[in-house]
Amino acid sequence: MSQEKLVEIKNLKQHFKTGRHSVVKAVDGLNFNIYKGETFGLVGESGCGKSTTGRTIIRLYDATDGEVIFDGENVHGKKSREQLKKFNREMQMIFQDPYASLNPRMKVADIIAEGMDIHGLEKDAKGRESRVHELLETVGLNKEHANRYPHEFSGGQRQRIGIARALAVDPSFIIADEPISALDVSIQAQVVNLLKKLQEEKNLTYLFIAHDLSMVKYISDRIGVMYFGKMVELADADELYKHPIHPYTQSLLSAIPLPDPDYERTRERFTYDPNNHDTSEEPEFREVRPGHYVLCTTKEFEQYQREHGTGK
Amino acid sequence: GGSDDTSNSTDDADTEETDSGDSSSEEEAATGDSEQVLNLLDTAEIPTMDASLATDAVAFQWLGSTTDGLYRLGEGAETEPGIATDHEVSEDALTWTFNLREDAVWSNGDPVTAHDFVYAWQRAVDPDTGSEYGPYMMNGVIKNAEAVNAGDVPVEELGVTAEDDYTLVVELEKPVPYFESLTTFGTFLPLNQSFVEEQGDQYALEADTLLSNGPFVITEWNHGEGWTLEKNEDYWDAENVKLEQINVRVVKETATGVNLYDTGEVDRVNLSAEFVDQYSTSDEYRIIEEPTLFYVKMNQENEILSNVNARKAIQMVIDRQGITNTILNNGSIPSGGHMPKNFVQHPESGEDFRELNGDLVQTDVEKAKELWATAKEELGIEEAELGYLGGDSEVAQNMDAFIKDQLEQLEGLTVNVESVPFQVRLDRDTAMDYDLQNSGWGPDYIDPNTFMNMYVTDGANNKTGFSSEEYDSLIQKAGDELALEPAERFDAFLEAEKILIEEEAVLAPLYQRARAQLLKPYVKGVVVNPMGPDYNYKHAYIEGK
Amino acid sequence: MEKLLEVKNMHVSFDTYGGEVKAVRGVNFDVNKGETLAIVGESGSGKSVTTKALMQLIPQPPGRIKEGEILFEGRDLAKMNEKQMQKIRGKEISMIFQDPMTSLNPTMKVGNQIMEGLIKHQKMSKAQARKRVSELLELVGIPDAENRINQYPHQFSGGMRQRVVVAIALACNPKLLIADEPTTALDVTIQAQILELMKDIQKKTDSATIFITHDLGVVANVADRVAVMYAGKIVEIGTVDDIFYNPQHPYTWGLLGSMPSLDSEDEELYAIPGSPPDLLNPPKGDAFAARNEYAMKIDFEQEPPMFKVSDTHYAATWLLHENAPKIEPPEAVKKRMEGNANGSSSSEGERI
Amino acid sequence: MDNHKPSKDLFVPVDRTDEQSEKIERPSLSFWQDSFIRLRKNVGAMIGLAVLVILALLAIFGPYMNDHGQYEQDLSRAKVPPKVDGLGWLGMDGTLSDVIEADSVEDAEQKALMRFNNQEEFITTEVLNDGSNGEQVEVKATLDVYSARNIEENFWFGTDGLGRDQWTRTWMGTRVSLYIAFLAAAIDMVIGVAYGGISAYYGGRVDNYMQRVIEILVGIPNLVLIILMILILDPGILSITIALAISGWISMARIVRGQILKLKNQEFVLASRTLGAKDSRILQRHLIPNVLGLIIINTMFSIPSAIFFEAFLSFIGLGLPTPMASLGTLIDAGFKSLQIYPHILLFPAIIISLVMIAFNVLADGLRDAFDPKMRE
Amino acid sequence: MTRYIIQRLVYMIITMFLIATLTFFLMKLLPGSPLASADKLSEEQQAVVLEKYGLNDPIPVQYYNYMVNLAQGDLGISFQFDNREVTTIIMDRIGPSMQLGIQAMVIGTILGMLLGLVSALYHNSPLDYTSTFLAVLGQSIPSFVFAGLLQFYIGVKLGWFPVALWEGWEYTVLPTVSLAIFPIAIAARFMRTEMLEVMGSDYIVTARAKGVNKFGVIIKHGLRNALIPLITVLGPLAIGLMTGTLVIENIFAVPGIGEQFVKAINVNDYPIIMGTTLLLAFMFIFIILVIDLLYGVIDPRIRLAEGE
Ligand SMILES: Nc1ncnc2c1ncn2[C@@H]1O[C@H](COP(=O)(O)OP(=O)(O)OP(=O)(O)O)[C@@H](O)[C@H]1O
Ligand SMILES: Nc1ncnc2c1ncn2[C@@H]1O[C@H](COP(=O)(O)OP(=O)(O)OP(=O)(O)O)[C@@H](O)[C@H]1O
Ligand SMILES: [Mg+2]
Ligand SMILES: [Mg+2]
Repeated sequence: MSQEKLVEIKNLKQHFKTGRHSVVKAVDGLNFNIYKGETFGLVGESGCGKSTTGRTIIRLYDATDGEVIFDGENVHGKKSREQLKKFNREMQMIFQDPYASLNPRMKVADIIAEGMDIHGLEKDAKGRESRVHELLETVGLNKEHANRYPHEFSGGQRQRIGIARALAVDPSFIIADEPISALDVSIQAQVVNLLKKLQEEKNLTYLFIAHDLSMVKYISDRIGVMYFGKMVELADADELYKHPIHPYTQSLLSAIPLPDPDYERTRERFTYDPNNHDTSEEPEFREVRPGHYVLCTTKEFEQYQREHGTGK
Repeated sequence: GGSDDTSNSTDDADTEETDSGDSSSEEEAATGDSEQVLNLLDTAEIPTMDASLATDAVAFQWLGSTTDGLYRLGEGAETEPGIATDHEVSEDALTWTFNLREDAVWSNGDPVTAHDFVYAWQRAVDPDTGSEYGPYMMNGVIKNAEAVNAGDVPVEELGVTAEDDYTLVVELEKPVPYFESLTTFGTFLPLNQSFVEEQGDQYALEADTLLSNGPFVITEWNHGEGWTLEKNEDYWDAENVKLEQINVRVVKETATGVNLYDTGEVDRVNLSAEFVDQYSTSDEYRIIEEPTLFYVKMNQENEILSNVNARKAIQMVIDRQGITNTILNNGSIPSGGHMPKNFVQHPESGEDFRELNGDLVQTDVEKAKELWATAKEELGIEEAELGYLGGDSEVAQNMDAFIKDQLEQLEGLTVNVESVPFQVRLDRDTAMDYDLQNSGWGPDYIDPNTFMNMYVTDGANNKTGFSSEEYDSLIQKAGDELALEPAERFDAFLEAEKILIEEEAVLAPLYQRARAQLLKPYVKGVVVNPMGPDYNYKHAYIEGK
Repeated sequence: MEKLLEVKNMHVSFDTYGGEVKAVRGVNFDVNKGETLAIVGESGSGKSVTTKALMQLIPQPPGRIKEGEILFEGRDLAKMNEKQMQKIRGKEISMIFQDPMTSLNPTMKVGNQIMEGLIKHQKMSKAQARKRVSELLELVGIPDAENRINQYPHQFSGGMRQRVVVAIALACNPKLLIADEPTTALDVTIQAQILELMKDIQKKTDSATIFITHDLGVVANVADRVAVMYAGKIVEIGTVDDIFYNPQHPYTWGLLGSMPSLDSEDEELYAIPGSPPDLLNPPKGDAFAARNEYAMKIDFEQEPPMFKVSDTHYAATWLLHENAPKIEPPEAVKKRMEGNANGSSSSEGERI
Repeated sequence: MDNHKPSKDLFVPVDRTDEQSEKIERPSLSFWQDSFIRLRKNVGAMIGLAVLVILALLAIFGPYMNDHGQYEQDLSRAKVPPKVDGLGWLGMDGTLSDVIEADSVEDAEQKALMRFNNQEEFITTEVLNDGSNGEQVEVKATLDVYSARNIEENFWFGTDGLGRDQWTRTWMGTRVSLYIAFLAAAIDMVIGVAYGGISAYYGGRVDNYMQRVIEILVGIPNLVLIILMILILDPGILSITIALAISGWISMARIVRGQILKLKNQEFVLASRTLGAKDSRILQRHLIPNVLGLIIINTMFSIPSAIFFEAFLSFIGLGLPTPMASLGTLIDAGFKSLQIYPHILLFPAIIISLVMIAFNVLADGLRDAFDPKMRE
Repeated sequence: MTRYIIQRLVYMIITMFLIATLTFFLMKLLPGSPLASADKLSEEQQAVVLEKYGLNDPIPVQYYNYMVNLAQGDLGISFQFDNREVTTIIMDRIGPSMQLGIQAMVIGTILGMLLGLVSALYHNSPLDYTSTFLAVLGQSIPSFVFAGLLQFYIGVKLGWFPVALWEGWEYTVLPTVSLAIFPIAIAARFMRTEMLEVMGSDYIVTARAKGVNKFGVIIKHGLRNALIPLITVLGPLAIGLMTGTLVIENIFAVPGIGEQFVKAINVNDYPIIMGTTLLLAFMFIFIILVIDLLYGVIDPRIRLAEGE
C-alpha cells in the first residue's frame, strides 16, 4: 500500500442550524488522511457524525469550515462545472439503505447508467447497454436484471446495484456509508466480499463507515473512532483492536457481542463516562504509539504512553 | 264552482281580489273572526327604508305599506287620498297646490305637515344624499331639481314650498299630466325632518329608527331574514285597516316558497314556469298581469343592426307566442309594441293604448327571411354574427336558448349568447357594448311617457343609437305644448310608438310579463298595483281561514 | 424442567393479492420455565410471525393460523377467543417489539403507556399504578422517574425508549417474555446495556424468554437454547453450545461463517449465496437447497425431517441421513468447532 | 419420521450454478404494468373504470345514436317524458301521470282533464280513492303524451322545456362536463405540480415566499377569484376552466410540496446528486415520477370537484353560455321541475352520480395500486 | 409558545394587509357599476351619486382612504343597503352561517369518524363496503339536489322538520343535515385510511400486546394518532361551511353570509365584498393557526416554534 495521500481532511466542521439559536455540531474539527488504495474505517455510535462526514466530503453538504483536499485539490469552495464533474466521477458513494437509495420508478439499467448519462461516458445505446451488463456481472448480478425494477430485488442485490451505480463512473474513491448495516447477516458477507474483490481489481480507495467494529476491522486497513463529532482515536485496524487506548474505544470494543457463547459468558463490559476526562485543557490529537493517534490532553497523553506506549 | 274566476283571468288585471262569495263551500266553514295575520314572502331583503334612497320594488313595497304620500294607489290604479285630501292645479299646469289633512300623525306623535314633504323632496335631490331615484324622478319635473342636484343652486330653490302647515305648493318645470300618479311614488313620500336629523346616519336602518304615518308600522326587522308589520293604530284611516299583522320572510328559491306554501307557512307564492304546470289546476292559482315589458334591444351602431330590414327581420322571426306559452307559461302575453296592455287608456274614448295601435309586430318567419335577405343584400354580406346579452330572469337559460334558436332561422346568422350578471349588463348597455340585449322596463308612473321618452335621441336609457327627429319632436310635443291636451298628447304617443316599433324597428318586442301565483283563498282585499308598490295591503283582510 | 410453552406444528399464512404467503410452515418448539430460547434466522424467515401468532397478534385478515397447537401451561392459546387472549396478553405473556421508535404511542405520555397494563391486569388504582411505574422505570435504569412519567416518547433517547418498552413488557411480571429483535435498532453500547438489563430482570423474576434476533453475537450472549429458522421452518434447534460449537445445518454454518471474528485474519468471509426463497411458492424439498453448497438431489425433492443429533440438539438436513456423503463444514465453522473441541458438548450427530 | 427411506441415489451432490440462486421468479414488469396488474385485481376500481369508459363512449357516440341535434328545438314537443320501446315497465313509457285530489270523482276527473289540457282521448284515469272513507277523492290521471302530441319518434330520455332531445343533450353535457373536468385537472396538474415541486425542491427562502403567496391566495375566498375570472374573461368553457384551475392547484401544490420535501433527502436523490445530476434532471427523473401516483390520485379527486364546481356556477347563473349544456346546467334546469317532470333531472343526476362514484372508486383503487406497501 | 403565537399573529396581520390590497384592486376590475339604477341615470347624475361614496376619486386615493379606515376598524357602508355599516351587516349574517357550519361540522365529523371507524375496524367486510359506499354517495350528489330532496320529502311530505326559514333550533335541522353530508363523507374516508394506517402501526400492536381490549386500543391509541390528517382537511372545510354556502342558504332561506356575499359580488357592493373577504380570510388564517396549535396538542412531537 502506498503512502500517497488521496484525501486529506483538515479541520472539517459541519454545523447544522436546527433553530434560531440552536446548532448541532455534527462534525466538529476532523483531521485525517486517507491513502491511495487503502480502506479507511470510520466507527462510532449512532449519531456521532459519521454520515455527515462522508456526505460533507462528497459535497452533499457545504462544509461549515475546514478543507477536504482530494488529489491535491480542495473539494469545497467555488468550482466550475467541469471541475465538479471531475469530482463527481472520481468520488462516489454507496448508501446505507438499500431500499431508499434506489429510485423505485427507474429500471435497474437506468439507475446504473445514470452516471454515464450525466457524464456522457457512453455515446451510443449499445455501448451503454454492454457497459451496464458488464457492471452487473462485476457485482455478481446478471444482465437479465437490467430491465427490472428495484422492488424485485432483495436487499443484498439492491446494495449491489448501488455499488454498480457507483462503479459506473470509474471512481477512484468510494465512500461506503454503512453499506451493510441494513442487510441480513448472511447477505452482509456477500457485499463485504464484493467490496474487497473490487478494491483489489480496481485499486479503489474506500472510506468505510459503520458502527459494527467487527466488520469494520475485517475490511479496513486503518480505523478512526468518532465520538460526538470528533475523532477520538485513529490507528491501524489490528493495532486499534489489540491496543485500544481511548476509553470510548475500549467501551465500544467491549460492547460488541461475539458469536461465541463461551466468550460472551465471561465478557466484561467497559462503560465509558465522558466526564472522567481531564478537563484542564483542550484535548489534542496525539500519536501515542507509532501510527496510533488518540485525542487527549497532555496529562492523559502521558498516562496513555505509560500504559500503552512502546516506550520509544 | 269556484275554480274559474281566479285562474286564467287575463281580463281586468288591476283588481285582483278573490271572490269571497263561496268561502262557505270550502270544506271548513269560517269560524267567526279569523286571525288577521298575513304571511308573505319576499325574494330579497329590504335594501333601505329611507324613501330618498329607495330604488327597488321591495323597498317601495314596504315604504308604501308604512307611509302615506300625498296620494296612494288604490283599486283600478286610481289614486285614493293619502295625506292630501285634494289639490288644485294652476292654469298653466305648472303650480300644484295640495291640501293636506290635519289628522295625520307620525308614529312618534308628530303631525304630518307640508314641511315634511318639502324636506323629503329637497333631500331627495340634494347631491349630498346620494339618491339615485331623486334626480331620476324629479329632474325635469320639479322646478330647479336638475340645478339643485348638480349642486348649482341651494336646495331651498327646489320648486316645493309649504304655504302653511297643511298646504303644499309644488312648482313644476313643465306641465306634467301624470303628476298626480307620481305623488304616489316612494321617492315623493314625506319625511319627518326632526326625526331624520336626530337619527342621522342611523335613520331607517332598524325598526326603531324609522317612522311611519301609514296603515302599518314595521315592528320587527331581522335583516336578511324577514320583517313584521303591525297595524298602525294612530293611522288617520285606521278604522279601515283590518289586517293586524303582516309577516314577511325572505325566500329566494321558488321551490322553497312553494314548499312553504304547501305546508301553510305562507299565504302567497309566485310560481316559476315549472310550477305552473303543476298548480295550474289549483283553485288557488291565479295570474297577475303586470305592465312590465320585455324586448330585445338592438344596437344600431352595429353594422348589421344599423340596417332597418335586418332589425325588422329580427322582430318578425321570433315566436312570441311560444315564449309566453311554453317558456314562461305564467300568463305572460306576447307584446306587439312598446306599451303594455291595460296600462293607459285614451282619455276620451277610454280605449286601451295597445288596442288602438294593435300589434305593431307580427311573427312571420317567411317575411322575416325575405327582409333578412334584403338586408344581407343591402349590407353586402352572406354571414352575420351577433352577440346577445342574456336576460337574468329565472327562465333566462331557456329564453336565451330559444331566442338564439329563433334568430338563427335567419340564414347565415349566428348568435352568441353571453350570460352576464345584471349589473354587468347595465354596464355594457351604458357603454353600448352589445349587439343584441334582452331587456325589460317597468313603468315609474302611469303615463305613456314612462315607456316612450326612453328612446329620444341621447336619452339616458336609449343606448341603441336610435335617433329620429320626428320621434323626438313627438315626445317633445307631448311634454310641452300638448301637456294640457290629453287626447292629442295620447295620439302623439301612439304615433311615436309606430315610429319606434313599426317603422324603425328599434326594439323587438317579446312579451308583457305576468305573475303566476298561488294565493290562499282566505286572503281578501289585496290590491295589485301596476307601478310603485306591487301590492296595497291597506284594505286586505283574512276571512274563512 | 417444567415446560411453560409448547408449540406443535404451527402453520401461519397470509392471503395476499399474489396468493397465499406461507410464512410459518410447521414449527415445533418448546420453552421451559426460566430459560431463554433464542430464535435466529434471516429477515423474512418467519420469526416475528411465529411469536405474534403465539399472542394472536397477527393481523386478521390477511393472516391466519392455519393449524397447530400452542400450549401455554397446558391451555391451547390457538383456540382462545379475543376476550380470553386479552387476559393472557400483557399479564402472562408479554412482548417487546423490534423498534423502540415506533412501538410507543407518540401521543401518549410514557407513564400512561406503562400504567395501562397494570390498571387492566393488576386492577391497581391510578396512584398505585403510578408508584409501580416509578419502580419499573427505576428498575430498567431510567433515573428521575417521577418526571419522566409525564413525558412523551419523543423526549426520550432511543435507548431509553427501548427501556420503556421493556418496562411495559415487564409491568405485570409475565411468565413468558417475548422479545422481538429488541436491540436491532440500537448501537452496540446501548444494545449491551439493554441485554444486561434483560438478563438481570429475568434472573430476578425467573421468567422465560423467547428472544428473536438475527445477530448471532447477541444470541451467544443471551440464549440458553437456540432455534434457527429458515423459510418458515425451524431447521436446527439445540443448546447454545450445540449451535455454536457443533452446528449441523448448512444454513447455520453459513450464518456462523459469515461473521468475521475479531482475531481472524484476512481470508474471504463465508457468504451464503443467493437470497431467501419466495414464500408465495415455497420450493419443493428443502427450502434451503437452492443456496446450499452441499445440496444433494434429494434436497430438491423431499423435505428433510428433523434428525436428532443429541438429546438437546436436532437439525433438519439430509446431510445427517446415513446415506449422505460425509461433508466437511466450511473452514470458519470447522475452526469454531475445533476451538471448542476441548470444551464440552457432543461429538457426532446420531440419526434416528 | 422413521418411515423415511429415501433411496440412496438421491444422496448425490448437485452442481449448483449461480444462475439458479440468483433467479428471480417474477416476470419482468414495468412499474406501470405492475400497478396495472394490481389495479386489475381490484374489482371495485375496475368497475369504476368500466363505468367511466362506458360513460365516455356514450358521451362521444351517444349524441349520434339518434338524429336529434343538441340545440334542435321544437316547442310542440317540450317536456315530453322518456319513452323507450320495451322499457315501459321501467316507467319509460312516454306517459305523464298525476294524482289529483278533489271532493268528488267527477270533480277530480274534470280537474285531471284540465291538468292535461283537456286532451280527453289520451287520458286514462284511475280512481285511487273514491272518497267513501270520508277522505279526499284521489284520481290518478295518465296522459299518453306521445299520442296526444302526435309524436312519432321516441325520446329515450324525454325532452326538455324547449323540446330538445334530452338524450342528445345529456351526452353532450356529459361530454362538456368531462371535458371541463379533464381540462381543469390538466391545468391543475401543471401549475400545482410545478409550483409545489419548485417550492419544495429549492426550499429555504424560495419555499418560504412561495408558501406565503399560497397563504394569501387561500385567504382570498376563491369565489371572488373565480367570479372575477369569469367576469373578466369571456364566458365560456375556457374561462370556467381557468377559474377552476385558479383555486384548484393549491391543494395539489401543497401535496406535491410535502411529498418532495420528504423525497428530496432520500438517498436515491442524494445518489443522483453525487453523480453530478442537475436540478432539472433530479426533478424530472427522480422526484416527479415518485409523486406521480399521488398526483394522479389528487387529480382524480379534483376531477369530480371540477364537475361539481361547474354545476355550482350554473346554479348561481355563471355557468356555460346558453345553449351549451353541461351536466351541471342540466341538473340545475331539471331540479326546478323536479316534482312534475322528474325525467329532466333524473338522467343527468344519475350520470353525474355515476361519474363521481366511478372516479372515487377508481381513485381509491389507484391509490392502492400505486402504494408501494401494497407490493408483494 | 406565546412567542410563537405572537409571531404568527404578526404574520397574520401582514397577510391580511396583502389580502386586503389584492382584493381591493381585484375588485376594481369587476365590471359594472355599483349603482342600482345606473340604467336610468344620466352620466352627470351618476357622478353625483358616486361622489357620495368617494368612487370618483382616483383609485390610489380610494385605496389609501380604504386602508386608513380599515386600520381604524371601519369597513365603510354598504352600497346596496344604504347607509348600513358593513360591520353590522356582516355580523348579522355571519351568525346563522356559523351556527349551521359548526353544527354541520360537529355532526359531520362525528358521524363521519364513526363511519370511518366502522370501515376501518371491519376492513373489507360488508360493513366496510356499505359505509364506504355511503361516503362516496355523500360526495357524489350535488348539494342542491340533496337539499331539495330533503326539503321536499322530510319537510313537506313527512313534515318532521320545518321546510325552510330561520326561526328556531328546529329550523336548523334540515340545512345542517344537508351541509353535513360532505364533511361526513370526507371524514369517513379520511378516518378509514388513517385508521387503517394507524391500526397497522407498531404501537397499536404494543397496546394490544398489553392486553388492552379492541375498543380501548382504538379510542386511546388509534384515534388521536389518526386525527392529524383529519383536522388538516377538516379545518379549511369548516371555514367553507361556516362562511356559508349559497346553495343551502338559498334553499332553506337562511339569512346567512354566503348568499349575501354572492349578491354583493353581483351588484358590485364593494364594501361588502371587501368586508366579507377580509372576514373570511381572517377566519381562514385564524383557523389555520388554531389547527397548527392543535397539531401540537394532539401530537406532542410537533414542536410549534422552531428551536423551542
Ligand atoms: N441535515 C441535518 N440537519 C440537522 N441536523 C442533522 C442533519 N443531518 C444530521 N444531523 C445531526 O447530526 C448528527 C450526526 O448525524 P449523522 O447522520 O452524521 O450520524 P451517524 O454517525 O451517521 O449516525 P448513524 O450511525 O445513526 O447513521 C446527529 O445528531 C443528527 O441529528
Ligand atoms: N401482514 C402480512 N401480509 C403478508 N405477508 C406477511 C405479513 N406479515 C408478514 N408476512 C410475511 O411473512 C414472512 C415472515 O415475516 P416475519 O415478519 O415473521 O419475518 P422475520 O423473520 O421476523 O423477519 P425480520 O427479521 O425482518 O423481522 C415474510 O415473508 C413476510 O413477507
Ligand atoms: Mg449514518
Ligand atoms: Mg421480525
